[in-house]
Amino acid sequence: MTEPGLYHILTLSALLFCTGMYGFFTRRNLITLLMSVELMLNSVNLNLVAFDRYVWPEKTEGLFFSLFIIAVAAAEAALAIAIIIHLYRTHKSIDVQEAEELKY
Amino acid sequence: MSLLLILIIPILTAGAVLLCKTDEQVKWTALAGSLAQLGVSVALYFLFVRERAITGQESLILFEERYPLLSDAGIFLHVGADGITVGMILLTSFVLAAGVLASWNIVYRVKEFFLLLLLLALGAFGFFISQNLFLLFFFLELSVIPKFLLISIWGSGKKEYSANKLALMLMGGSALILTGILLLYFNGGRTFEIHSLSRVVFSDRLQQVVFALLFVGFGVFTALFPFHTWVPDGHSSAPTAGSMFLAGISMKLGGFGCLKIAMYLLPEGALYFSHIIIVLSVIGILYGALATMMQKDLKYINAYSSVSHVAFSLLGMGMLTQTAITGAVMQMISHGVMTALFFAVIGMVYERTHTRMIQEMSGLMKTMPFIATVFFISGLCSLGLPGFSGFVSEMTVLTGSWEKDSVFHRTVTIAAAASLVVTAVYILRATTKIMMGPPQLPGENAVTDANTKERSAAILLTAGIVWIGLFPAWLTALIKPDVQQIMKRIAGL
Amino acid sequence: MTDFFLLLKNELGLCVLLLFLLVMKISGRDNASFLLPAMQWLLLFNFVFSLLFNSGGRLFGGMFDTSPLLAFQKAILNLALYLSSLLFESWLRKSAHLAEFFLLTLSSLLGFFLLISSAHFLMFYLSLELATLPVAALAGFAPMEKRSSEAAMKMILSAAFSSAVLLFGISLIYGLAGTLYFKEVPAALKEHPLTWLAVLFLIAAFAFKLSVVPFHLWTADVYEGAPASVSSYLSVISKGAVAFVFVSALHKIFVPLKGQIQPVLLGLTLITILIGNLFALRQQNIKRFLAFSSITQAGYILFAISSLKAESFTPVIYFIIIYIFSNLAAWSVASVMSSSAGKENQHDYAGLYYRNRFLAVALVLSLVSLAGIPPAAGFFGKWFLILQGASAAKGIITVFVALNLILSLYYYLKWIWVVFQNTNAGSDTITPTRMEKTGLILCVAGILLIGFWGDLYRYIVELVKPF
Amino acid sequence: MIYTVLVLLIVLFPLAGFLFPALWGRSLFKKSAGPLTVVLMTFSFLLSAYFAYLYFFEFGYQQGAYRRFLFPDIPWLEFSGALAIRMGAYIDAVSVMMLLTVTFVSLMVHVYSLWYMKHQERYAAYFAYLSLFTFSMLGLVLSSNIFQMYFFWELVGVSSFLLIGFYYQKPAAAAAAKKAFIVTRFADVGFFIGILILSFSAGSMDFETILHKLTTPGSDALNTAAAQTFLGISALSWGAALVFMGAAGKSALFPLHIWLPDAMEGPTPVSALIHAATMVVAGVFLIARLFPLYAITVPGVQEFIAWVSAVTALMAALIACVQTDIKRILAFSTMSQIGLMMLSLGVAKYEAGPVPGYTASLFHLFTHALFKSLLFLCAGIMIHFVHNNSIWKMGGLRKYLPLTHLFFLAGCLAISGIPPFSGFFSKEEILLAAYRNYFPLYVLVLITSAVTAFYMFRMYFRTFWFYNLKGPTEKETEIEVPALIPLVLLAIGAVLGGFIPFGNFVTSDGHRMPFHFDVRFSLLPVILNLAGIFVAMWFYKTKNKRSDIVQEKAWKLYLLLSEKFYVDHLYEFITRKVIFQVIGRSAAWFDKNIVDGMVNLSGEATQYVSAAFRKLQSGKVQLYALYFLLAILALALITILK
Repeated sequence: MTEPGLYHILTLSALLFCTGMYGFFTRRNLITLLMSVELMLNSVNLNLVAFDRYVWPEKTEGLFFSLFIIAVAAAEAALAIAIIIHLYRTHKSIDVQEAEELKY
Repeated sequence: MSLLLILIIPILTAGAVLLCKTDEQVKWTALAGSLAQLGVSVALYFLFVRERAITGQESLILFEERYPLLSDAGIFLHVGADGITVGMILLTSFVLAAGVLASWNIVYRVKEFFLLLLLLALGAFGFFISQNLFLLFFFLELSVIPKFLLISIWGSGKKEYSANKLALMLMGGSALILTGILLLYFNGGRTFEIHSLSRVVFSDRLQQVVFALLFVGFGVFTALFPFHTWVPDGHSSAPTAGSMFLAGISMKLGGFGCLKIAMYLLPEGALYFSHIIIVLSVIGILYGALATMMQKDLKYINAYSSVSHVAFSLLGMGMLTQTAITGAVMQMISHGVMTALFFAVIGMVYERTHTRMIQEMSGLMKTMPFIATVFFISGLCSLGLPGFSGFVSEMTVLTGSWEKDSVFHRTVTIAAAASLVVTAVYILRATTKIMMGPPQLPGENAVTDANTKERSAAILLTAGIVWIGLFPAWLTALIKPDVQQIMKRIAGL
Repeated sequence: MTDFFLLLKNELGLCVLLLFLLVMKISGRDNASFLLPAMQWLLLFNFVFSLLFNSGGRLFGGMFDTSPLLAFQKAILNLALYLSSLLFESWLRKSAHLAEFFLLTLSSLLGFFLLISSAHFLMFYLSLELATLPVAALAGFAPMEKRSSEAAMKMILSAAFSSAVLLFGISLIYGLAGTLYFKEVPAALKEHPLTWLAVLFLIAAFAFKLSVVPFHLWTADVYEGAPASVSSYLSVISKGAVAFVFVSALHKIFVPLKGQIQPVLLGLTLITILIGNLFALRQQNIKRFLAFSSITQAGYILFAISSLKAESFTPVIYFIIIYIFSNLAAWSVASVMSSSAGKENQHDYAGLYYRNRFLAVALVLSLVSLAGIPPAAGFFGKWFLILQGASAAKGIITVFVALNLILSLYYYLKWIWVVFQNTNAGSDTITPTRMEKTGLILCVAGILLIGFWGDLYRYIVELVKPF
Repeated sequence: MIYTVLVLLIVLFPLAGFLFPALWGRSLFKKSAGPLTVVLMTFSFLLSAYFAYLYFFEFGYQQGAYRRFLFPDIPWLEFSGALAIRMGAYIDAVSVMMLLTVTFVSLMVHVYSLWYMKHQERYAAYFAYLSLFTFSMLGLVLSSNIFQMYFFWELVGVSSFLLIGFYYQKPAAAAAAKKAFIVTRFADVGFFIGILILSFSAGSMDFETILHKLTTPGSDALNTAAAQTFLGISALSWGAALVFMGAAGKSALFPLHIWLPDAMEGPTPVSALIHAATMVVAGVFLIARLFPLYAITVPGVQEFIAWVSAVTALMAALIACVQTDIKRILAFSTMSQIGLMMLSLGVAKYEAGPVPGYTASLFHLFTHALFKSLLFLCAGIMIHFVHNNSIWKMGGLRKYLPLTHLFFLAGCLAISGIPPFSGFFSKEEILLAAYRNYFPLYVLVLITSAVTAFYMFRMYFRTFWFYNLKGPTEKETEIEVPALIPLVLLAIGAVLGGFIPFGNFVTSDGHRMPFHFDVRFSLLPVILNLAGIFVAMWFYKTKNKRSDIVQEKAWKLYLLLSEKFYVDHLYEFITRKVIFQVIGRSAAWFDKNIVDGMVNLSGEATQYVSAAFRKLQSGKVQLYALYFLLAILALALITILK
């Protein structure tokens, strides 16, 4: 077993990203959807950090970028949860399929 | 005289109409404006002839004025007039004045009606005097909404359908024109000026493509077969003045564009497609005439007959001979006046009988002799009786077509001439049916003959067709140098 | 230091406004009768101010980049916001959270300003989020309104998804180029399969914001559910800003890939215009209709952008200015109609002309302008877009784009026809407020006059030249 | 100069006679339109008489021949190059003779109409139309340019239309007017194309040039034109044949004759003027104008003309034998007589010096104008008296209408070719021309002539003798004095017109032609004609059933004749069934369903596609994200695959 290299990590992050997407496409609970998005964002973080470490060791932009992503993701989650709560008030449910009134 | 006056008068009139308080004021304002326009147009004719005599160079565009509008994008307020333009302006002013008079009995939303009518006229005037393709396209499109609203608000029958069909089909034509203009722009040194574009030598391939785009695009406006189906529905649903304008002017925009833009700028394209144009227009002539025979509604009769008549001018253009093209222009002008008169009379009849079906009318000669006479006159003009403009122009087209000495050209000329019989059949069928026979007094309506306004409208237009019909020389002299120039470009290939 | 203030003056102006709002909120003076006129005046000042003292330069270690052109773009957005504050007055007046509305809008606008000026992907991402998130909150602004909360949910989820995709693309670019500065990226981009994927991810994110088919699906739902003022913000300011950014991003970042990007953009253009038209055709709800109409407009903007030339800025900016007037007027009428009696359907507009001539004329003119029919300015705007697009596209594509004008004319005419339809659909009076009237008059004047205002176009051309 | 003014005045007086009543017929000239136009026509007639005098005796005869003059010659519409329509007056013996004939008959009819149309509704309009017709006819005969002739050709057509349809409330009149116009219009299209062929071959539209260029053997124009063929026939022959088609339409030659009998729905004086004396002979005039062309360049076409005319002459004469409507009998007789005139032109061989056939034709045209209008005017009186057109409703009229009886008899004798009445002389010359050049046609003419005598006297005896009409209860005056004048004058013409030395004035080349008279040659036709008269007398002089018996015996023949050889039915079939039902209907169907259908279809297809795509906007936010992803993948795939 060799030490994990860039491609391992990239593969992992890609898998993570796909998992997130899969969750986003299939889950019905809004909170879970949000969590799936977080997974996707985390895969991006992983990417950035890995690139920093393996490809551009002399730079730190990726690192900082991932920090900002985490912060913004938190804000986003907060807002999303607020909206979901609002949705719960109006729909009495946080099932995404309950909110399909707007279409066509 | 500034040519911009031609644009300013309708705009000012529209503004004045907007400020009017009562319907009566609106009508008089519109009438005054349109008469002023008529006066200016007639003055323009005389000034033009004088100017041309002074300058000596016959094919010059006179009264040119050029102001930057969006000059960075090649857009100039560039106007100018040549002989054909002057003829078209005269035609438009005649129809406008007559249209205002013929609309005197409008009671519903008078102000809006006249506003839209003036806007429609503005579009036509602007189109004819534009020397910049952008400006030309601007004015061409300007009339979309007025046309649509005139039909959909004041129209009759299946007006929504007709208005939509008309607007959309014309938009289709505009789309093709737009593309053609853009192609010219990019390949012609980034300019919209007709004058500059006329000096560019375009490649044959490009000429063919752009010519097809422009000719079909303008062809939709002028009811080129098979793009004519907006005509019957559109004309029949429109209110009287609307039909007068649609058939009298709007269709001519297309013909003018075909000639002065497509053929003038792209002579090689014209040569290349000449046969196709001829075939399509002959089909249009015969087929329009045959389809007219089966119509029962007066407006449909005139609409289909317009398809047939306007195809004559396309035929003349396709023939590419001096005489034929001269005839084509004359036919445009002649048909414009004639069909406006026809629609005006149909409107008068409809107002009195409340029907346009020929089988429901009879013996109108007895009950409304003036209207019947005018109806008959316009019918005679339509079937090409000497003394009226239709004869002169159609004969010129046919004579010009005969100049082409090949079996194909001769055959189509004979076919086109054969339509004169069909025209006679449907015109006389309609005329004898509704004018002659025992008078059928429509029930409770006290039928009156035309009133003064209607009479004036009819007399104005009748004077036009008789004037051209009896003294065509002034018109040919007016347009001859410009046609010669087009011919020179075609022959120069 | 003066540079700092001068270069950041638009952003700082917004910050001042935000501070003002906060103070007012805290001090409890957030009642509509005071705050609304105050905000209207302040936004007007802000707009006028944004027109003055514009210069170019860089800040924050090159992450922030501004120029007179970019400043002008911001001024346009300022104008749009000012007009919105007039045009949606009656809705704003009714709203219980006026201060919050402005707080959120202004923050979002601040985000867009920074987005326009961003020269670094981090800046880009942050400002994009700053621009997007408040709007999601705004979408759910209607209290206890089912459709509104659904819209907000759809907005935030879609936005989060798209920003995840965008970030993934950015991370790939970082991995490939080793830099996140826009101006350094092109040189460092290597021929690599992942490059193209990264670029596609980025384009997709732009397309999402610009509502380009097939990334547009959220648009109609959100526009319909959200209050008209928010939808109009999305459709005018958001779209305009993203279009500006897209043009400069394409010009700055993706230069080496022009050859590959152009067919993609052209393909997206065609499908956007077509699908937008096809959907707009059948809409009965005015907000949904305007949503699809705005998708089609986005298609035309994309057509101009697809020429991938710096000059494409000119028609885009010019069009956006016109689009602001036309579209805001339409949205405003929709808002007045909606807030007076919750009327959003086509048949509610039947005979509007005979009930409120002013509103009807404004609506018709704006629709005419959107359809691109003269004498409305939309004709000029669309003309330049198509002209720009045609400069690079094949003739056949231009024909297709032009022929789509037929389809769009059809549905605009349908609405116009409805407005003039003579039915006695309703006798209730619909009265816009004075400010709304003022705003509509401004819009109508803009629609009628901008096309003939050659200096404006020349000014834009001059601005774009050094770019 | 003075001649120009004279010619112009001759033409302009009738024009004024049209314009004044047409414009102010309801107000100013409501009552006075008749007298006004009569005065104007009198001026016109007097001037043309004076002009004819000047031409024949003062300035026209120079160096041993009548010369041609072009009086005013104004360019009206220029096509390209030398092709132009010029409006001018082509003065030669023929046109001067026509001028005189037209103005004279027109004046007579005007005067007669003062009485006949009194108390009619649209009194002013009637006179306006009459004057319009006269104006157009004068323009036609004076034409110097073939296109100018076409111009006026159409104008006489429309005046004819107006006058046939004068009683517009009668559906039959409306239909007849329509029919007349359309049939002649059809022929005119042929005429028009013929004009194009001829004038393009000659490079000009002026008669002078056309005749010069196309009849000079070996000229360039002739050679080039002869080289062009279509269906194996030279272009010039086509052109000449098509011009003849126009002439045939106007002159009601078979098979374009069907409109003339129906045209009798118009007022009787109109029939006298237009459908007997002047307009219908325009075809003859046209062919006479172009006579050298036919005789020299295209003799084949000339022969064709001869046969067509012969068929028409005989056929019309036969049909006339079974007709019952007095005006229709006269109409068929007109057809027959025009056939004879045309035949005379058809058989005339070109020779150096005056061509006798040519002169014969125009002589017959002249005499026919006089006696046929006389007959029509008499018929008008009879119809006016009986209030019916049918000869079965008449009988024994000689007691009530003694003057008319006299005039009518004179007319009948003239048309039957009994010496010394005018018809005898002119017909004699036609017979002579046919005899010399084309014997089979001579036989046909003889038969026609005899049949003519029979049916004319059938009509005469049936109406004035046969049995005594039950006298009208109230005493009606036969005719008023003013209306008598034209009858007297025309009768004088009909009786004595033959003694005019016509060959001294009107010949094919302007040279005078001595008049021949050979009793031996005249004997046979006169005997045959007299035989015809006696047969008619035997049948119809007294009340008897002889004719009925013959009718029953030969009912098939009778049916064939009374149905006019079924030509009308054939036309009816072609127009109604073929053109209207098949072609017209399918064109309309095609337009409504195919062309329009395509437009509607594209609209519906758009709607359909739009509806089909509806599912895309499912409202499910997850699907939106999925499409988002799929779109990226699709774009990536497409670009990679490319």
